[in-house]
Amino acid sequence: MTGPELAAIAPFGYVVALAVLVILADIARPGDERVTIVIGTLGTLVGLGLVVAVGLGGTVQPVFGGAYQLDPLTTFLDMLFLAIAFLTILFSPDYLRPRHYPLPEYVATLLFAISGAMLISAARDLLVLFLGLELLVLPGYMLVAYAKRDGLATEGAIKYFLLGSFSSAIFLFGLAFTWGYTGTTSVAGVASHLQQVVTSGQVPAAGLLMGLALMTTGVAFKIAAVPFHYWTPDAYQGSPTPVTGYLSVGPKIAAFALILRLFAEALAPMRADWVGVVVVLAALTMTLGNLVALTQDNIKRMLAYSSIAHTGYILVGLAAFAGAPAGSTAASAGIAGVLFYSAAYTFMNLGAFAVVAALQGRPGVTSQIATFAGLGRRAPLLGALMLLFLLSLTGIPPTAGFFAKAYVIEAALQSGGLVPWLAVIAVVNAAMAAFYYLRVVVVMYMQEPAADAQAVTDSRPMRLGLLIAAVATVLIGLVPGLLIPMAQAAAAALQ
Amino acid sequence: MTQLTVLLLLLPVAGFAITALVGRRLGPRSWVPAVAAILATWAVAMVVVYSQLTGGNGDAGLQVTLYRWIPAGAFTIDFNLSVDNLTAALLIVVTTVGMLVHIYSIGYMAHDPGRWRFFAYLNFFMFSMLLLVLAGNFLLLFAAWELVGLSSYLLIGFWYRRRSASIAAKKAFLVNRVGDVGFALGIMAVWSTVGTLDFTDVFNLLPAKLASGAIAPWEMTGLALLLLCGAVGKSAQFPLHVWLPDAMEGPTPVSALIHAATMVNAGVYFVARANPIFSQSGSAMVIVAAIGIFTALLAASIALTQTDIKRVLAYSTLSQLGYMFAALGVGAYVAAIFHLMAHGFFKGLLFLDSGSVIHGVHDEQDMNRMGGLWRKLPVTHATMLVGTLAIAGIPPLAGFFSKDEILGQSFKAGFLWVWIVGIGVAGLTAFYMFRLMGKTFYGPSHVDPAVEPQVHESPRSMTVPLVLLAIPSALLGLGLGLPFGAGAISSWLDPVFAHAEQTLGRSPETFSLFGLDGALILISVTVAAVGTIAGMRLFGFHWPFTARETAPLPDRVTAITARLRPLYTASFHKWWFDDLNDLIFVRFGSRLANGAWWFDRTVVDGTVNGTGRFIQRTGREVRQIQTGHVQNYALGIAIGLLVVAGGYLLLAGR
Amino acid sequence: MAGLPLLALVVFSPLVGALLIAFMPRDRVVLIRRLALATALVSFGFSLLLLVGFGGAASDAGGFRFVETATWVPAFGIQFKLGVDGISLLLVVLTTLLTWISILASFGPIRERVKEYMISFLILEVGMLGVFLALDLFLFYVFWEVVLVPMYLIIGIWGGPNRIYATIKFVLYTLVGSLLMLVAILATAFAFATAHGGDFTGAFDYEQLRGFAFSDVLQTGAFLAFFLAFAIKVPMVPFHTWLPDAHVEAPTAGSVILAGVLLKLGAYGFIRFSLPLFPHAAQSFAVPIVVLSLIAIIYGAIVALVQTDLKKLVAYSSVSHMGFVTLGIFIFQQQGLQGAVLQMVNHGLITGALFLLVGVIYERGHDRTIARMGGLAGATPVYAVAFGFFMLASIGLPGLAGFVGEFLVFQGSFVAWPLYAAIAVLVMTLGAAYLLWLYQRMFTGELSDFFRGLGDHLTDLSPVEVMTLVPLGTLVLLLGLFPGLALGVIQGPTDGVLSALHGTVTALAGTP
Amino acid sequence: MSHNLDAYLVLSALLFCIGVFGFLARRNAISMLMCIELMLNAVNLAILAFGAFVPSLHGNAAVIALIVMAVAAGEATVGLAIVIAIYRNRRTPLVDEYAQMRD
Amino acid sequence: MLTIPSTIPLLGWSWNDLLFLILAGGLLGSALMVVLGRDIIRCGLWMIVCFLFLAGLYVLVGNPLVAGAQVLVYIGAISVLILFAVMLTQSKAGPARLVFHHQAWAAALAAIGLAVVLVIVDGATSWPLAQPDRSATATTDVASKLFGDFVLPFEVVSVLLLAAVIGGVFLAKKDDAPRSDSDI
Repeated sequence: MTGPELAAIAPFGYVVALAVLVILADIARPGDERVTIVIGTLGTLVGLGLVVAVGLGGTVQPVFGGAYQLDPLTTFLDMLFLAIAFLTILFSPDYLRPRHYPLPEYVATLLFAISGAMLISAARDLLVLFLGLELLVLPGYMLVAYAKRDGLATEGAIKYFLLGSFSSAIFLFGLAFTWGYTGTTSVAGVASHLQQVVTSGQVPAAGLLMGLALMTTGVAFKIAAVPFHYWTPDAYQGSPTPVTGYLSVGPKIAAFALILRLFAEALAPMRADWVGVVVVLAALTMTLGNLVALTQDNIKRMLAYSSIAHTGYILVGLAAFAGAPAGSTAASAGIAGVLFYSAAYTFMNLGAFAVVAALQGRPGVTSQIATFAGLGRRAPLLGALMLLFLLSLTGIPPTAGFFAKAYVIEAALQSGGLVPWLAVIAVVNAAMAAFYYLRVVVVMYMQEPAADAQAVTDSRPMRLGLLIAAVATVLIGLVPGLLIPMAQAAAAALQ
Repeated sequence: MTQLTVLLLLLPVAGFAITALVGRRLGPRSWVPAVAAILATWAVAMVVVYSQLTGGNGDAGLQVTLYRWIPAGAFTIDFNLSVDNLTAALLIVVTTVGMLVHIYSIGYMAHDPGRWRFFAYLNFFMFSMLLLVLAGNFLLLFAAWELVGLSSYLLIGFWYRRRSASIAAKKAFLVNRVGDVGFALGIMAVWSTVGTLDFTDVFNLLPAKLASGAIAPWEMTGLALLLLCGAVGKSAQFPLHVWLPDAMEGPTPVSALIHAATMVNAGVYFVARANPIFSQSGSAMVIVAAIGIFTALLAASIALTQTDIKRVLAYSTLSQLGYMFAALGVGAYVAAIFHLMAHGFFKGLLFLDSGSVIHGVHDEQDMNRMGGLWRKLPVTHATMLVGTLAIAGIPPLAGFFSKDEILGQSFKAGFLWVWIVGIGVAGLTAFYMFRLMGKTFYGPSHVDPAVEPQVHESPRSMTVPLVLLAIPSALLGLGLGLPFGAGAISSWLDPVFAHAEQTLGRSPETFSLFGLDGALILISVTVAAVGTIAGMRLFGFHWPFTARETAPLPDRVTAITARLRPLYTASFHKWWFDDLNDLIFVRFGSRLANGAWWFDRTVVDGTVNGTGRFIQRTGREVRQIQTGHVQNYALGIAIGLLVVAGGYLLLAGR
Repeated sequence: MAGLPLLALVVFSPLVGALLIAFMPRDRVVLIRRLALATALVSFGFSLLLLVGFGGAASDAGGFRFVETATWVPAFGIQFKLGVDGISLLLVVLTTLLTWISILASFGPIRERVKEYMISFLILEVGMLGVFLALDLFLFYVFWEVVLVPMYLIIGIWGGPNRIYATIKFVLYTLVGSLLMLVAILATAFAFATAHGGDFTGAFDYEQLRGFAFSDVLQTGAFLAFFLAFAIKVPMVPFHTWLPDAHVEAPTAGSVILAGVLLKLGAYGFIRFSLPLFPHAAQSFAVPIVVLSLIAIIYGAIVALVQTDLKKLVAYSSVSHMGFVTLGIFIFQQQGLQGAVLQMVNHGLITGALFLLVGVIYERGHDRTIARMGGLAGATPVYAVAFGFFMLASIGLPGLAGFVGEFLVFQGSFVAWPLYAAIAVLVMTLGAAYLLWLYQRMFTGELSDFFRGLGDHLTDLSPVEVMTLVPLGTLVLLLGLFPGLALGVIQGPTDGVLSALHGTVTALAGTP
Repeated sequence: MSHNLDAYLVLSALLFCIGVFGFLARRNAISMLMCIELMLNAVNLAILAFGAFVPSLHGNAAVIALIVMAVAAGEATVGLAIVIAIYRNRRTPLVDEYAQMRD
Repeated sequence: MLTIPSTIPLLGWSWNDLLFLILAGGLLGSALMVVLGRDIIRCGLWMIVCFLFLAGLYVLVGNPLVAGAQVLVYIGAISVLILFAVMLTQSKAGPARLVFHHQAWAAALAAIGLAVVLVIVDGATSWPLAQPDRSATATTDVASKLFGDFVLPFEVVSVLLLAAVIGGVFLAKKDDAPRSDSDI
């Protein structure tokens, strides 16, 4: 392997090593969770630096015969994944410690999952994609079950696991069809083969379409698109709150990374075939997610449905890509929209869950929305942060969530076919969503705290994490120009 | 002279401002700034009038532009004043009566704790009224129009603790506004047609437009009728007459000044002012005449049976205003203005007299609880008799000249029906006025025995204005109306109306005292005399300077009333106009408004809330698919897979 | 003053104040109040500087002054671009004025969570000023939405008993409209970019878009989306039902701002964006909108007649009065448009003052039921005079501000079609009816039992309350006597709007 | 038949669907896990069949199949661990009785 | 030497075809037993049988190496694991008599539907790159691929298994930490 190749693979290897290091450190100094936190946070920060260092200047470096490729898309997503890891590690101790769950295995498992996500972002081979996906989700199941003495957590975990495995099998079946049809596992190979088919004007063979259907189902499940979303509310609600936060962004964005590599790259020549399905999925996902979120009383469950809705918004970007001619600015805007939205969503949603976790700092505090009663008075800063995150989720300027929505909508408007209508559906949904987000604000600011309201935790890591999430949420909204060129470069890498 | 004209407005405003700001602290002397301001105003007005009537301001009169009020693109309205002879005539009445009423009020309001407010309002009214007569364009006139309405509102509702007063005030304002709706539309129509609202320009351009065919005759008529709406409201003509009798809830000086002598004349003034417009439309003229003479008859018929002294006078005012409108309608502009002036003086006098009476009998207004007061209120009685004779049209008092000219000109202009009704109303007028006199001053006293000993003549500040007003009431006709058809009033006003009269084809005829005109005078005087005598006979009379007294005949009155029961009832209930209004506006209106409110809540807002509820309910139903059973979820995924596969496979052919 | 980013100072000075307050200890209530007031006054001062520096009547149609430009999101050509013309100048001054008055008026009533309140209020001001000054559509939208949140909190936290229902209704309703507007803004930008070879430079720049001819389909869609957003904000019938609820529940200062400025945002949007950007669509939808405006005028007045809650009555009167504004705008006529702008300013001053006055009596008795009132003229004469003054202004008494704007709208609609004017002018009677009836019930007669029961609490206006009302009263009188002060600066911009619609102004000036 | 790709694919499809049926119909978590294994094996059969008939996949298919097996093993490990954990909490392996979270 | 006819007498099938049919029938039959069986332990045993048939098919399709791995991994490891888990989770209180969810009929419909679609699709597709006949895969070929082109997946699988083991051990480990009420 050459030096540049090693460098390209370095971030992935680094994160795996970091996970192992966490375990080793625990073996060396059992019970010292500070070590875990320090290694986890500093380690992810160093990893972030590594990603930036190797990806700087838009390097494109294939490794392993092109099965793995470092490009701006990889860099963009890896930064995001490491940020997710970093924040999740910051948010977790306050929740896990009082409940007596050990931190080292948790952090290691999380880092394994992140390594899977990073593998997806770089994979240009379908088998590697599948492996990355498995490496992402298997630790994910375990994170959900991490509160193993908790009935709900394990219930959520087994539902997540069973359905996840089911969908993985379906997805793999679809991959098998694709391999059989194209005779290759490489993304580029599949794409060029399909391009020939499309160029030759043949009707795609039934086997290929069936494979497409199976793969669509598989990835739709992973991103929790309606009607493949059923696992989401239960798994989200059951998970330990910091894990819920992670689940809502990590696996989702990784699954979108998978979609970008698989659908927007390998299957891109067939986009005319799958754009319709994406449009329908997007519309259904936004609408159902928001509709049901309206009626929830548990904030985690509510945010679970809300995350389904946000999947729909991100899908609008994908639809914009698929509906536009190849290589057009609209297509690239769609991809950039997906990426931008993912980034914005990461910070605001993680932030929101972090506030929930902070509220649940003591065992026994539930995540019912009523728990938030009077938060604006009990903990003004925390309340204000939650307000910020909720506004961003609603899409009120000048927050990240607003600009993200504007981005995908703009992309959708540029696209063809039915896609522009998604813009209208999206904004109608956004208005509907405002109701339940603002309901939390109502509880926080317009109701009095319960008499037995518990104090909220604010450890230093939690505070730091919240600060970072908040600053990012505001900054992305105020100066989106910081992020847009990166997203555009990443999108360009796909073309 | 320009500065003096501006001073006419500034002085009352200053009086108003000073009184409003510091009046309260002046206590019993709160009248000083107000009265001083009005005295000064009067003096200035007289100078202006003199200068104008003697031709000191040239043919075009005085034009003063203060500043550009509304510069809205093509719509530019100046704050400009103009003085011509018509204005001058009005100035005389307004400032004179105004000044006297101010003086009178010093005494009349002496015991009211809110008198500073009263004088402030009066000053404000004077300002508004002067602005009204001085305004040089339609919009400014409209503004003043509204301001006098406001003053009237404030003064009617002066005793705000009295529910009836505040209701009457509101009614006056609203009924006026109804008329103003049309007025405003008329002004808009004028601007839309000629692009300016300046009187001079409009009166030149509009007839030219009609002549050139740029606007159709019906449009001219419509325009005139819209403008007429405002005049009808302000001058309380049928069907907007209902507010004036109720306006008597205000203090009596207010009734005298605003609701008899000045503000209610604004409609007449305006139609006269707009004569170049009205004279272009024969049908509009007929409508004006019809409204006027009908109002005259209607009001007179009601006045016959009312027992509240001020209400009788109010209906009489309506009736006299009707005469003026009739005069305007038949094209007798000069006569209309003449009557306006005369009426201003004698009706102001009558109201002040009634105030003096009311004051004397301790705020009693019901004539059935008066009687025999002539002895105790000698000055009041004497001056009121002058006023009564004047209004009854007994020569040589003012009313005779002006009313006679109206009737004569209607006859000669071919409006026979106006003349016939007018003559009848003249008789009724004389009758009900002497009924009033009789019930108040003559016959046995029906005053509350508790009050009887304390009945007293009013203080000097009140009686002096009475006397001062009695003089013009008696002599104005002689001064301005002689010789018949060519008196001073004619020479003043002919230049203003010459053009209109020419349009109408009225060539100045010679007056033949021993011909047609003489005959007409004879008829009307006879009718007036009959009314007078009937009144005297039935309700009693005391011949001045003698001991001769005619006793009232209550039995005869009762008998006559019984015979004319239906008419009596109708008259007594004011032809049920108030009830009709109540039905239409209060009952029906409130039902409409409540209906709209119901619609707003259930339909409009119901749709909004219903949408929200519908979405929530849908959400609650949709969430049921989340059963908690993994197998159900998996089945959902499998079905989803089948659907997606079906979609791909079936749509692949495309 | 050249080189000073005056507009940015006006817009962001309240934000600076809000940040300062954010770092204050929450128990230093007095200090927070004073700081908030000072901030608002500083902003007001800057806006006065703007007024002075604006330099009289603008003859150049639609020209913007003090334009400040900075790139914001270069990838989409989004700029931070502010500029002022006569229309926005007036509204900016109105906003800064009403804000400090509202803050001053909140000193007494708001005793809880003062810190949050003042921060909300100042951020609200930022949003409102931004809307009036933004010359970039995206920036405009951002400010538009920024307005929403603080108002939501102000009603929701410091409002009346049913505040949550009202505030959520307010936000959702407004959001539904504005989000579609966002789609329209993005669509127009895209259309612009497409026409310029996919280059987004200037695609959100108002001044560039104004000169761009959008396709009729896009015009129709975008116009309708903008219309919904603005119509809800104005609010036009039938999108008005959030307004009475919001007003009833809002604290006094919230109502003042709501009626005084927020409603103007919609009307301003019509003038600034709907007409110049989508002239064809505007023309094809003008008649229905005019009809809706007429309905609003009459319907609002009729419904106001039977209101039992003082605030609701004033709220419905707002619906009626804002009907004039939309009527004036959509008759596409010089007098109408100028009248509409003037009416916006007037309504802001007058209704703002009326809400302050409602707040005064609510502070005393904590009840707004009209039926329980009566006889205040004797007990609180100064209050009665003040109320009467603004009531008369609201009725449209000549000499006070309301009249000129109203009459210009009447005149304009008469030129457009006399029947429009004939219907609209009915409100002269209806408007007088509900207000005079209100006045009669509140102020005349004997003092009601309810007020009698208040005893010493029923005091006349306090000096602070007088201080809040005097500037408004002065302006109402000033603008009534010298409307030219305002009309002068809006002549140019309004003609600009009309010429965009018609090609030439003179064709419709109304002069024969 | 044994030299016909379609035969293997049909067999794979049938095995897959049997697995799907079992997954949808069984109540026991471990039964469901077994069904997933059936499905994964069906996929492996398909992959190997393709490997046998598509020259460019010749060696690759076997490798892929091996890797899939390893993944299946990992999945089974995790799944069984979760099953054991929830069994400790709930004392039943029947998945449809884990329905505390719903709606 | 006893020579076996190259085709089956009477039927004219190749021996491989017969073998295929036997293996296929056994595979599907045992798979059905796994799915339909009432006793979960027997189901587990049937699964082993099923995997054996599958290994046979792998040989038939020319991949003895994978067949060997199948026996080792699935039968040797996964099935045993599953059987252990079955034993661990059988409680006396709840004899799992009702093994089927009440939506079994719908499941059957869905599965049959899916099968129909898949079979039709298989039949309708002519796989563009496929040869008419199969060819066997050499073991060395697999080895070189595994450590050549596929070294990344190979390494990733090891990471994956490591992660699974770490997590699995934690989850399955019984600990004595205090049990709290669910506060999710």
